[in-house]
Amino acid sequence: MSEKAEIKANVISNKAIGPCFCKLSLRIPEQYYPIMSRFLPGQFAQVAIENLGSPANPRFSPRQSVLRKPFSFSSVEITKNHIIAHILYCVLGPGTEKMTTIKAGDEINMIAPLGTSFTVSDDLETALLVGGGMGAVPLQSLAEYIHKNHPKKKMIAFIGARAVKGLPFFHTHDHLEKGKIVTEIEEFEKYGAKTYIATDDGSAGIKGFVTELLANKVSELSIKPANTMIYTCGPEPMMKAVAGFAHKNNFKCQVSLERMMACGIGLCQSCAVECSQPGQTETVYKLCCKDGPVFDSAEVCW
Amino acid sequence: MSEKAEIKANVISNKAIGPCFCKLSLRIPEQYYPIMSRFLPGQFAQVAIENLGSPANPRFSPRQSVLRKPFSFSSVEITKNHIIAHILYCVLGPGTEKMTTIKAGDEINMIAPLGTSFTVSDDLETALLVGGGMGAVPLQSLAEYIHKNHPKKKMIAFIGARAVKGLPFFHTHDHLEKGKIVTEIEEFEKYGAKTYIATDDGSAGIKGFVTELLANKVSELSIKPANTMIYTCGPEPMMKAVAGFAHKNNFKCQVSLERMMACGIGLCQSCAVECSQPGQTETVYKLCCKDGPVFDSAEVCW
Amino acid sequence: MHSKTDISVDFAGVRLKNPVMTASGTCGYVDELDDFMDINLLGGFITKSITLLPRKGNPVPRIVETNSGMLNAIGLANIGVDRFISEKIPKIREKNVPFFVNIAGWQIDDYVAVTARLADEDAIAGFELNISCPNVKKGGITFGTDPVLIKKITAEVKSAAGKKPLIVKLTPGVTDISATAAAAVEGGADGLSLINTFTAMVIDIESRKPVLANRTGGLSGPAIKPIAVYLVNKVYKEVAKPAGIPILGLGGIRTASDAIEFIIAGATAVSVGTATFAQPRCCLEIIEGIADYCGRHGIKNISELTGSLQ
Amino acid sequence: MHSKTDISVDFAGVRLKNPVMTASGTCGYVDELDDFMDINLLGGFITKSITLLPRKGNPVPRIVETNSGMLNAIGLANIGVDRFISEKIPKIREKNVPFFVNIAGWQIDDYVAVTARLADEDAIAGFELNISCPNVKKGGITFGTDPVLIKKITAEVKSAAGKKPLIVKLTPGVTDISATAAAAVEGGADGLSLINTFTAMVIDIESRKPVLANRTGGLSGPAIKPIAVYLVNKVYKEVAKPAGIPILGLGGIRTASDAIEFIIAGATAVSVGTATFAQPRCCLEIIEGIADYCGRHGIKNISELTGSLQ
Ligand SMILES: Cc1cc2nc3c(=O)[nH]c(=O)nc-3n(C[C@H](O)[C@H](O)[C@H](O)COP(=O)(O)OP(=O)(O)OC[C@H]3O[C@@H](n4cnc5c(N)ncnc54)[C@H](O)[C@@H]3O)c2cc1C
Ligand SMILES: Cc1cc2nc3c(=O)[nH]c(=O)nc-3n(C[C@H](O)[C@H](O)[C@H](O)COP(=O)(O)OP(=O)(O)OC[C@H]3O[C@@H](n4cnc5c(N)ncnc54)[C@H](O)[C@@H]3O)c2cc1C
Ligand SMILES: Cc1cc2nc3c(=O)[nH]c(=O)nc-3n(C[C@H](O)[C@H](O)[C@H](O)COP(=O)(O)O)c2cc1C
Ligand SMILES: Cc1cc2nc3c(=O)[nH]c(=O)nc-3n(C[C@H](O)[C@H](O)[C@H](O)COP(=O)(O)O)c2cc1C
Ligand code: FES
Ligand code: FES
Repeated sequence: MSEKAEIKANVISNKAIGPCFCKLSLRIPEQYYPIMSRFLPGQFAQVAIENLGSPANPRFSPRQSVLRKPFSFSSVEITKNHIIAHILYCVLGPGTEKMTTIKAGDEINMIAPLGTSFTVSDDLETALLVGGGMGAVPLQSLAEYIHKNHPKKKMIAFIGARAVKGLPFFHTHDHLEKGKIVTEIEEFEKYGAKTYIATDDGSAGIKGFVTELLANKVSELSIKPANTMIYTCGPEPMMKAVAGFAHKNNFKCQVSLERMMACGIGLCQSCAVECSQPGQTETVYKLCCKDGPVFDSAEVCW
Repeated sequence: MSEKAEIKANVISNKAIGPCFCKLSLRIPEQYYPIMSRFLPGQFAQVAIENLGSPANPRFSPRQSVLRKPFSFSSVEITKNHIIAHILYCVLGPGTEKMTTIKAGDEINMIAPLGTSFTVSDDLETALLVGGGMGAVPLQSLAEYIHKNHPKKKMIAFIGARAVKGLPFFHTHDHLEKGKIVTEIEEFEKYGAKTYIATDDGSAGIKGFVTELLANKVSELSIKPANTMIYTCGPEPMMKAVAGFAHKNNFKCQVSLERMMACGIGLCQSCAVECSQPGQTETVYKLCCKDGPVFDSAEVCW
Repeated sequence: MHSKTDISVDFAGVRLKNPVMTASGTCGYVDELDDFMDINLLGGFITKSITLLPRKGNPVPRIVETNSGMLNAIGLANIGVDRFISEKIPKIREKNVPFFVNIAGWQIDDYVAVTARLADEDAIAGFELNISCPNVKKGGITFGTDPVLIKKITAEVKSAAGKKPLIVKLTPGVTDISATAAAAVEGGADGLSLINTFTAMVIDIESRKPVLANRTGGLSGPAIKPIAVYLVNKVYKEVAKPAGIPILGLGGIRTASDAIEFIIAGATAVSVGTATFAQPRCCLEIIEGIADYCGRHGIKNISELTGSLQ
Repeated sequence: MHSKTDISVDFAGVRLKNPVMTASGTCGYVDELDDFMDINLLGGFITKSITLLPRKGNPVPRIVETNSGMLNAIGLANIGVDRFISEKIPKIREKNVPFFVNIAGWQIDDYVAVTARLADEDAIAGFELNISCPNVKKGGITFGTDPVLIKKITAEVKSAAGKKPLIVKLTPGVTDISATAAAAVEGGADGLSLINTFTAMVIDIESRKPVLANRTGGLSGPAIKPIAVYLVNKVYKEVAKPAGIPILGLGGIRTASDAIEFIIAGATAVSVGTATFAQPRCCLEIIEGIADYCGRHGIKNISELTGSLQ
C-alpha cells in the first residue's frame, strides 16, 4: 500500500492569530484514514495553492504559483471516528498570503504524510524539545505523540523567539515561581512537558538565545546524555547551535530541516541536504523531502 | 474630468442562473458616482480577475490570467442615493469560471464605463432591439435607458437563441395569443417593449433565426425605415445578417461588436474593427474598445 | 522617516525624473493614459512603433491570453510618421516628460526616413529602434538576429538621428544576446533596451488552428520576467558596463519589486508594458515603490543600485 | 458513446501505448512515482540525466518559483551510471513500460561512455541526449547551440547506442532551432525532443543576490508553453516532417488540452515535467483526456492528429 497520497481535506476553520500567523484545521474524510493514520510527528504535507485567490489588497508582490507549498502538521488527532489535522503557518509571501483566503467549508488538496518523522526509542527517558519560531510547529505534534504513546517519558520544551509576539501560536500563561514571572506554554504543558522560553528582547521568559537556555537548564537539572534525545526545529543557525551543543556534550539530537521544495516527494532533487557518510570522507546530498525533514544532527554537514 | 476610471465596487450578489450563466450585482461606492453616472447603454467594464480563485474542480484548463475581462452592463440603476450595476456573464472559459467564485461582500476592481454607447436621437420613433444569446445583455440596458429617458418611443425586442435554455437570463412567461403559445421576456416587457423570440429548435417562440423573425414582423407590422433604428448585439454572423437586412431595406442600424481585448482602453490596438471611410476606397481599423463597441452597421466591413 | 533618495537617472544623455517609462506599443502615442494618470510623473514615455507609411496591422484576433502572459500580433498598426507629426507632436508638446519615439520599418531606408523626419522635432527626446518585432513577416526579426545588419542599421539611423540619442531594442530570440548588443554598441547605440517579446503560438484544439490570425505572436508579461532579468544581467556584465552604455530593462514588470530586480541586474531604467493593460496606473505605483525601497535601504542615489547584484 | 481511438504511437521505432511520457529530471529514476500511479500505464518513462560519474549537483537553493513556472539549477545531481545499472536497472526490469535513459556529460567521450555501458541493457528502450542543460557550467549548453558539435556528438553517441534509438533534446536558446534540429538529424538522431528550459534568474531584492546558489537556473512550466508550441511547430515543418523523424514535445504541459496543442503542432509524443510536481498523477489524467478528445472528434488513430495544424 502506498505511504502517501493526494488527500482532499475539508476545512473546519482557518483562523488568523495575530497579524501574520494562521491556523488551518482540516477534517480528513474517511477514505483517507488508511493513509493519514500512519502520520508520525515531524512529517509534513504539500498543500496545493494554485486554485486559491488572493486577498483584495495583497501585501506581497503577486505570484501565480503552480507548485504546492510544504507545511508541517502541528497536530494530527487520530481516533476511530475522525482524523483532524492542524497546520500553523506564517504569512511570509504570496503563497501563504493566498492561504489566508481559505474558508471553513472549502476543500484543500494536499499530499501527505511526507518525509521522515522524529523517532522515539523505547529506552528514551528524557526528550528535550528545542524550537525556534515556526520551528515549534512539528515539535508540538511530537509532544502530542510522546504524551499519547509514551506517557512515562519526561519532556522538557525550550522555545525561542525574537519577542513574545513571535509566539502567537501558543497559549501562554504567566505565573510566579520563586518570586519571578514565568511564562509557560499550554500547548506543551498540556502534554506534560515543562516549558522554558527565551526571547531576544526578554519580552517573555529569559532574555537571550534558546541555546543558552538549553545549556543552562541541562546543567542546572543535571540532564545526562544517556537515554536523552534532543529534538530541534527552527531557523538553521539555531539548529546548528543546538547540534553543536549536542555534539560537544554527547547528546543525541534529531533536527528537522527546511529547504525550498518543488515536489516534496523525491522527484526533483531540489531539496538537497549535505550529509556525511559513516566511514567516508566524501559527503552526499540527501533529500530533505524523503530522507528528511528529520535527520540525525550528526550526519548533517552544517 | 476623466471619463473612465478604476472603480472598486462592492458585490451585492453573484448568482448562478442555470448551469453556465451568472448574474453579478454590484454596489458602486459614492466616490465613483461622478464617473459611473455618465454610463450610457452599450458601454462596458474591464473586470480584474487576477486575484480570484478557481473553483475546486474546474471544468476548464487552468489559466493564470494577468489581463482583465470585458463585460457589458445589463443594467445600471442610477438614483441620487445609489448606483447599482449588473453584469450577466456566461461561463465559457477559465476566466469566467473564476468569476463564479465571487461572493457577496467581495470587492471587485473594474475599469468603467468604457467605449461608445447606443445613441437615441430625438426623432426616433421606433427602436428595434435584435439580440442573440449573450448579445441581449447590452440591449437590456438600452431598453432600460429608452424607457427612462424617452418613454414615448416604441420598442420591439427580437431575441434569438439556440434553444430555450439559451435564454436563462430572462424571466420568460408564456401566454396564449390567437390560440398559440407566446413566450414573452419580462426584462424587456417591463420597459414596455413587446418581445418576440426565435429559437433554432423551436423550444421557445418561433422556430428559426431571429433575422427571419425580424424581417417577418417588420413587414407584418409595416415598420418603415424612417425614424426607426435597429439596435443589434449577438454572434457576429447574426449581426452581419441583421446589418444586411438593414442595408437592403434602408434601415439605420447600430451594432455592438466584440473583440479579444487586452486593455479595453485604447492602448494595445488588439481590438481592431475594419471600417470603411466615407468617400474612400481604403478601409481603416478602428478600435472596438474606444471607437466601439457600438458602431454604425454601415461603416463596418463585414 | 526614510532618507530621501534621488531616483532621477541619466539615460543616454536624457535626464529622467525617475527610472520608469512606458513600453512601446502598450501606452498609445501620447494621451491615451490621461484618464488614469498624469504622464508627466513618469520618467519617460516610449511611443508605439512608428513606420514611414500608416499601417492597418494584422487581422484579428491579434491577442490571446496565456499563463501569466499574453501573445500579441498587432502587426505594427500605426498612423505613420506624417500623421504622427501632424496629430501627435502638438499633443506631445503639451506634456512635460521625455518622449522617445519607437521606430520600425522593413528596410534600413524606412528606418532612416522616419528618423530623419523626426530628428529636428524639439518635442522628441530620442529614439528607440525596434529591430525585434516578431509579428511582421517581411523584416523586423531578421534585423534583430544578425549582428552585421544590426551594426549597419544602428549606424545609419544614428546618423539620421542627429543629436538625439538612439536606443536599440533587442530581441531575446538569439543564441547570444551579447553579440547583438555589442553590434548595436559598435553601430553607435546610446542605450540598449531589452527585451522584446518571444515568438510563440497558441492553438485552438477544437478548430486546430492558431488562435491568432497571424498564427504566431509575441509573448510578453510576468511569464518571461526571469529570462529578461537574466538577459539584462548578461548584457550589463558583458557589453553595457564595459562600454558605459545604459540599459532599459523590460519584460514582465508589474511591481516595484520586479523593477528593482531589473535595476539590480544592471538596468538604468525600466519599461512597463503588459502590466499597464491590467493596471493603467501601475507605473506610478512602481515609482513610489522604488522610492520607498531606496529610502528603506539608505540608498542616496539610485545609481548605487544599478548593477549592484552580488 | 465515443468511437474508440487507437492512441498508441510509434516513437523512433518504439511502440508507446499512448503518447505521454514523463520528462527527464522530474520523475526520478524508476519507482519514485509508484505511490501515485502505476507507471506501466504511461506511454514511456524518461529517467533523470545520468552521467558517467555520480554527481552531487549544485548547492541549495536549487529551485525558486516564478509566475506560472519555476527555475531549477539541480546541476545534474545523479547516482552515476554504475549505480544506475546496479540499483535501478533491476527495478526497471520489473516495469512494463519503455524506459528512455537521458544521458548527460561534459565532453563527447562522457556521453559515449555512458551510452556504451547501457547499449546492451534489454531493460532500456532508448536514449535521450541532453545537450541542452543550462545549469552545468562546463558543458551542456555549448553543445546545444552549435550545429557542428551537435552533429558530431549525435553521430558518436548514435554509434555507441547500437540498435537503440537516440532522441536528441534541444535547447530553445538559439537563434534558429531548425538549424540545431537539422544538425541532430544529420548526425543520425531517431527523434527530437524539445524544449529544454530557458536560462533565467530571480533576484532577492533584499539581499541583492540571485535566489539560486547557482545564480541562474532553467525556466520551466506553463509560462513557457506558447514558445514551446511554436518551436515544435517550426521544427516539425522545417525539419522533422521532411526528414520523417518524430518529435517529443514538452514545455509547460499540465492538461490534456496542452498536450493536444503540442500534438497538433507536430509532436508524435509529449512529456510532462514541472506539472508532475504539483499533480503527481497528471500524466494519467492527460492520457485519459487525449483519448476522450480523440473519441469526441472521431479520430480513429492519433497519428491523424499529429501535425494537423491548419
Ligand atoms: C518540511 C517543511 C515544513 C514546513 N513547515 C512549515 C510550517 O509548519 N509553517 C510555516 O509557516 N511554514 C512552514 N514551512 C515553510 C513554508 O513552506 C514557506 O514559508 C512557504 O512555502 C512560503 O511561501 P510563500 O509563497 O508565502 O513565500 P515565498 O515568497 O515563497 O517565501 C518567503 C520566504 O520564505 C522562504 N521560503 C520559501 N519556501 C521555503 C521552504 N520550503 N523552506 C524554507 N524557506 C522557504 C523564502 O526564501 C523567502 O525568504 C515549511 C517548509 C518545509 C520545507
Ligand atoms: C465589449 C464586450 C462586451 C462583452 N460583454 C459580455 C457580457 O455581457 N457577458 C458575457 O458573458 N460576455 C461578454 N463578453 C465576452 C467575454 O469578455 C468573454 O466571454 C470572456 O472574456 C471569456 O473569458 P474566459 O477566460 O472565461 O474564456 P476564454 O477561454 O478566454 O474564451 C472562451 C471563448 O470566448 C471567446 N472570447 C474570449 N474573449 C472574448 C472577447 N473579448 N470577445 C469575443 N470573444 C471572446 C474565446 O475566443 C473563446 O472561444 C464581452 C466581450 C466584449 C469585448
Ligand atoms: C500589445 C503589444 C504591442 C506591442 N507593440 C510594440 C511595438 O509597437 N514596438 C515595440 O518595440 N515593442 C512592442 N511591444 C513589446 C513591448 O514594448 C515589450 O518589449 C514587451 O511586451 C515586454 O514587456 P512586458 O512584458 O512588460 O509587456 C508590444 C507589446 C505588446 C504586449
Ligand atoms: C527540477 C527539474 C530538473 C530537470 N532535470 C533535467 C535533466 O536532468 N535532464 C534533462 O534533459 N532535462 C531536465 N529538466 C528539463 C525537463 O525535462 C523539461 O525539458 C523542462 O522542464 C520543460 O518541461 P516542463 O515545463 O513540462 O517542466 C529538468 C526540469 C526540472 C524542472
Ligand atoms: S522536493 Fe523534490 S526531491 Fe525533495
Ligand atoms: S483593447 Fe486595447 S486598444 Fe482596444
